[in-house]
Amino acid sequence: MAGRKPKVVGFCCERHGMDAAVLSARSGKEFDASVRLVQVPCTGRVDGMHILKALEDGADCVFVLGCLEKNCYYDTGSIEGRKRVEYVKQMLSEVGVEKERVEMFNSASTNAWMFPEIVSKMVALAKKLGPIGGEKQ
Amino acid sequence: MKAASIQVILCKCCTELPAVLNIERLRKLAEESCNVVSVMMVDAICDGKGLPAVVNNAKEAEVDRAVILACHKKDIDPALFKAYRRAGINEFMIEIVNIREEALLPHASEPERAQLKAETMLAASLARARLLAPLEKQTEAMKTKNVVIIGAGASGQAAAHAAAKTGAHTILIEKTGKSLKAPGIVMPHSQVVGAKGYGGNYQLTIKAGDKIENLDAAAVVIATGGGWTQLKGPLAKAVKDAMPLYKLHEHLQAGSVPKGPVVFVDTPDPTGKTMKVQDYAWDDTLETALQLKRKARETQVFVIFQEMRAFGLSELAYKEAADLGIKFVRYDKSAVPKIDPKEPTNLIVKDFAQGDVLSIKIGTLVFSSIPANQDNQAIADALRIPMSVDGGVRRGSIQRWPVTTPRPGIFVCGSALFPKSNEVAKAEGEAAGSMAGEFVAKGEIEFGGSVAQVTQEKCSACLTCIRTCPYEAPFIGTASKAEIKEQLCQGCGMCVGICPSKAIELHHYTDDQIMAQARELLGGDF
Amino acid sequence: MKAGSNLEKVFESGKFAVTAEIGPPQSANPEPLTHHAKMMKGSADAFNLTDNQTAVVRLSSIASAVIIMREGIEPVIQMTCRDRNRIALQSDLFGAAALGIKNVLCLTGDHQIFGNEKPAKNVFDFDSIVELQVFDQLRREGRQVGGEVVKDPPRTYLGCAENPFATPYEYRVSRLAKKVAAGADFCQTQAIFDMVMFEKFMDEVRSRGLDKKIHILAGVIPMKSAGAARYMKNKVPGMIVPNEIVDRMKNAKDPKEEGIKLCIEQIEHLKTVKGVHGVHIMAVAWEEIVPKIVEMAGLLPRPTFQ
Amino acid sequence: MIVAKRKPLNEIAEMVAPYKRVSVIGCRSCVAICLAGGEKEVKMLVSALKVKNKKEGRDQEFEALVVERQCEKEWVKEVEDKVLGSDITLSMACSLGAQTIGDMYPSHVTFPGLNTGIFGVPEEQGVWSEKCVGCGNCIIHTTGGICPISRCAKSMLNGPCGGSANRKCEVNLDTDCAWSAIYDRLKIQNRLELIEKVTPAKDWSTSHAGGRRTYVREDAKLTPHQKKGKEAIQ
Repeated sequence: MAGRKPKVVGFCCERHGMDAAVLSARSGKEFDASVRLVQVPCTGRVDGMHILKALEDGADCVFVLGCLEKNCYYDTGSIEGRKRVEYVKQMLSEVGVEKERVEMFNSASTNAWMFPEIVSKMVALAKKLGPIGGEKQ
Repeated sequence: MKAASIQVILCKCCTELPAVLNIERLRKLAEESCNVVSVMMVDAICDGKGLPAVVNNAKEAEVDRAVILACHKKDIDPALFKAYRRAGINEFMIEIVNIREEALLPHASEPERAQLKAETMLAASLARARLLAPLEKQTEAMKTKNVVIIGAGASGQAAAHAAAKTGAHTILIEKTGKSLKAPGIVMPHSQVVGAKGYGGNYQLTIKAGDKIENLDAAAVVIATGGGWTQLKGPLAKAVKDAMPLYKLHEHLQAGSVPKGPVVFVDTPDPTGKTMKVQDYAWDDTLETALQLKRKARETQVFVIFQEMRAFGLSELAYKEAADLGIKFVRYDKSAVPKIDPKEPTNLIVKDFAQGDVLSIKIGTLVFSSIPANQDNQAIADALRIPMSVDGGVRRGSIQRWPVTTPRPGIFVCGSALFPKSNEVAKAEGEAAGSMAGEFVAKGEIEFGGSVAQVTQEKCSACLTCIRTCPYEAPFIGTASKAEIKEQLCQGCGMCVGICPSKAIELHHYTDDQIMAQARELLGGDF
Repeated sequence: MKAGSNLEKVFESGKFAVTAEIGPPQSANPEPLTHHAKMMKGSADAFNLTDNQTAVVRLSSIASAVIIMREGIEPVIQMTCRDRNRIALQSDLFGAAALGIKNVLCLTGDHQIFGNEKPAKNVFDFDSIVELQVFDQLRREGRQVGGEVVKDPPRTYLGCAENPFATPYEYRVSRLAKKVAAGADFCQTQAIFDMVMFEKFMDEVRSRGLDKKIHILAGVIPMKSAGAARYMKNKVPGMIVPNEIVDRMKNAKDPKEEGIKLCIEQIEHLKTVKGVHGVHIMAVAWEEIVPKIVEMAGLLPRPTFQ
Repeated sequence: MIVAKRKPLNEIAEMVAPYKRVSVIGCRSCVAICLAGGEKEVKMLVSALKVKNKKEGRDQEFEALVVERQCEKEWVKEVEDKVLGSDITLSMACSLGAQTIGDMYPSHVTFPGLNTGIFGVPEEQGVWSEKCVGCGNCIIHTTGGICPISRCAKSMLNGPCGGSANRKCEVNLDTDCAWSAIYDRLKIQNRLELIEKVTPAKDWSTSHAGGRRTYVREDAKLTPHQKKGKEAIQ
């Protein structure tokens, strides 16, 4: 299936994460349309289950985008988010799925260039790795 | 349960949306979707003109929720939610979809993909909207109109004046016994040692002299300021007679000029990890360097820094500095300035911009910075607010709320955040004081809405939520199960994400809502 | 005389005793044991055979003892609690005594994590002090720990080990006192490099009168290189090697010679410490150096008894 | 409480691979609290296994369930239909839960999803340390309230051994030496005389060494008459 487009899900915190995405769009930056954003109040809200479920439901890659750890709106939220992502990565490596498919990022809301970089990194990875279990769905 | 009946609003964003997307296709998709009873197009939801028609339409169609394809939710006028409320639609039943910044703008060069993505986003938000539930916020009256200001320095006094203007009772808590004039009450020799409660109704424990007193506070302003320091690290060993900026300032005022060349460094500890370049350093370093150079043209002046940040119009000083021949050398953290091993009176700096390694003879070394107040940690602990790595108080958001903390009702200003000049500190004090005053003027606190809730039957009382929450909202209730104190809950959902028994749900961001949206988004092929 | 071993006789005669360590081979070949026995014969009063030291599987200490006895030298066998419960320990004590082994050193034993059979299940039914107490009761009263009366109890000279350099330091002498109370006749110490600390330990030993109740063999290790010194300093828990010693080894032209010299100096020093009744030389993987050290330390000839 | 941790997922996947319908049952007691087998872990495990199957093209059905206390028959009974309706049950409780299901439904295959480890104390969030081995004869009143059987690598009764350096255990340098801790505790309690005397050989017959143990509380046991009444009601 040559025409298959990658599918990337991004769980973005309502604070710096989503603001960084919005700012980059407003600054005229383009990024790949493959990314699907799901807003959560804080990356600490992200449950490993959400990430795994997204992979189950057809995501090639999932990223979580939160505030900078030293400047998280909810104090320790993005640290919690990182730990959740790390645990999912561990689970994925245990089941033999590329753990790089899941990644945590942090960005300041004032940073307009970071979000497109995250998207292009994850989309490139999704293209490289292809869908989980090959192209049949 | 009654089936959802959804109103879909398509905002054209003036002409932006139709320029890229096929709005008719979106309309058709919306109309054909389950539970959608009404679809409306508006020119621009943000100008408020279309609002009455939208709300009337919602009433007529008897919808109980709405999905609005527009832009960033934070930029939607609160009037929209108020108007819907009048029409009997709860604000938590309104789903704003950011079609503009998530599909329209970033994918404008691929209109077909943008279109498919927008359609998928519509489907996903409908899926999420079907799972929404109305949430009522509650209120609690504030017991007092007290705004307690900790620290009676420049920012604290400014805060007191500003807060008093709004009609709040101000109480200034000052550690020292210095006499000052400020509105309201001044408590000298006092410190905050403990706090209970939440924004609107705090109970502070104050140590006044030897006595411990309780003080109700509706809002608190932290204005603890900063203090001076000595040169630190390897430079301190090598340079014995370095002086802090304010000393040099005093010398200049008294008419004496220090031995040249004069080298200004931006921090008392270039090798240190916690000290960062401060506003203070910049405004006042520049100003002092200029004063020096104006007075003694022949004296060589170097300013060595990592990051330059002059406040507002102070930036104009760069030009004069350049004209007068002040040399600026930017260094990088990886190559901090150090004493020349061959020539102990010289400082070696690698110019980050040019790549040259300079050896500058030191006549006088002047360092500038104020470390955070040592009391900040104790106050942050008492009020349970986060600290920054520099030892300052952490603020809510640098753009949106520069003088708030993540805890409602607690404001912060001046050098308590990080060292800064008197003028900036005063301006921040005013801002924090009036915000605190306005907060208190409301007379009641609003809480609830998107907060966490425990399903007690599932709770294992494992204490994980209690240990994880930064706001101390979860507690073990009388049934020996976890409960959430809604007034304290900030709705971050950290407890929800970590609960091993899945006994906690965050209203408005439930697992089902999050996963339904993600699933639907993955359904689209674009 | 409790057991009538050569070691016991040396101690009783008041002479300064010398023992040396022999590590049994990691195989079924008795040859290395015979070789070491022949080489070291006459250099020490008894030879200590380790019991699967550092939990590395080796030829058993009892069998090793029998092999070196054939060469006419006296063994001290180590018996650890790691691999044997009370049934096996008492049984082995009977067996050792029946084979003519008179000296037994009671040890808790190194944990298997350090050895070459890490997944092993350990026993630790006893610790060294309980082992001493049970063995002492067996030889004195002819009664097993379970109460069974033994007709021909073993006559064994009982030893223990103590490390003055393990924490809590202030408790180490008390622990030695417990071993004395449990029935230990002699004690081998951990290798001593920090003489100041050891002397402090011995001061307390003497002030509690323990030097009158137990014969202390001070442990010494001749080092071949600075690396060995550093290893012991940094990697062996409960071992203290002062920096001067590491530096001395590092700066030496001929580290081996320096190691020998240092060891001899240490023995000379230990001879002067009141309450020390002998030395135990642990020349791990350098057994051939023992005769030279003993000779150069002026400890030859070793006494003989009829 | 009992502290367990999840088996590596590849090991679990291999165990359940031959079966089509898998019921995964967690427990809301100890293993939920130690973050190993509560509802969250069960759901994540199922999801991870589904991702694996997706990758490998295997078709398996999973049902995520959780009971209040899997070591008790009455609670397990609540999910009986689901257990028996599956080809295999993966227990995400401690071994006691897995064995309860196994004993209740002998012809149904039940596998352990967790490795049951220790009787542990949560030292801080995410850290549990062993402080009891269930020897059946507690002596901590003589050791300053610190159990040497579980907290000393060699279960010494007269410690510390010669490997105690800086009050740490030689077996794991991050672990405090139990006997150094006992010494310190008794010292502040002014009860050092307790470890001046030799503690004699321990009677291990009350531990697992004495054979499988059953604790009975006679007055709490139901009489045959009472049991009969219960059965009649059910």
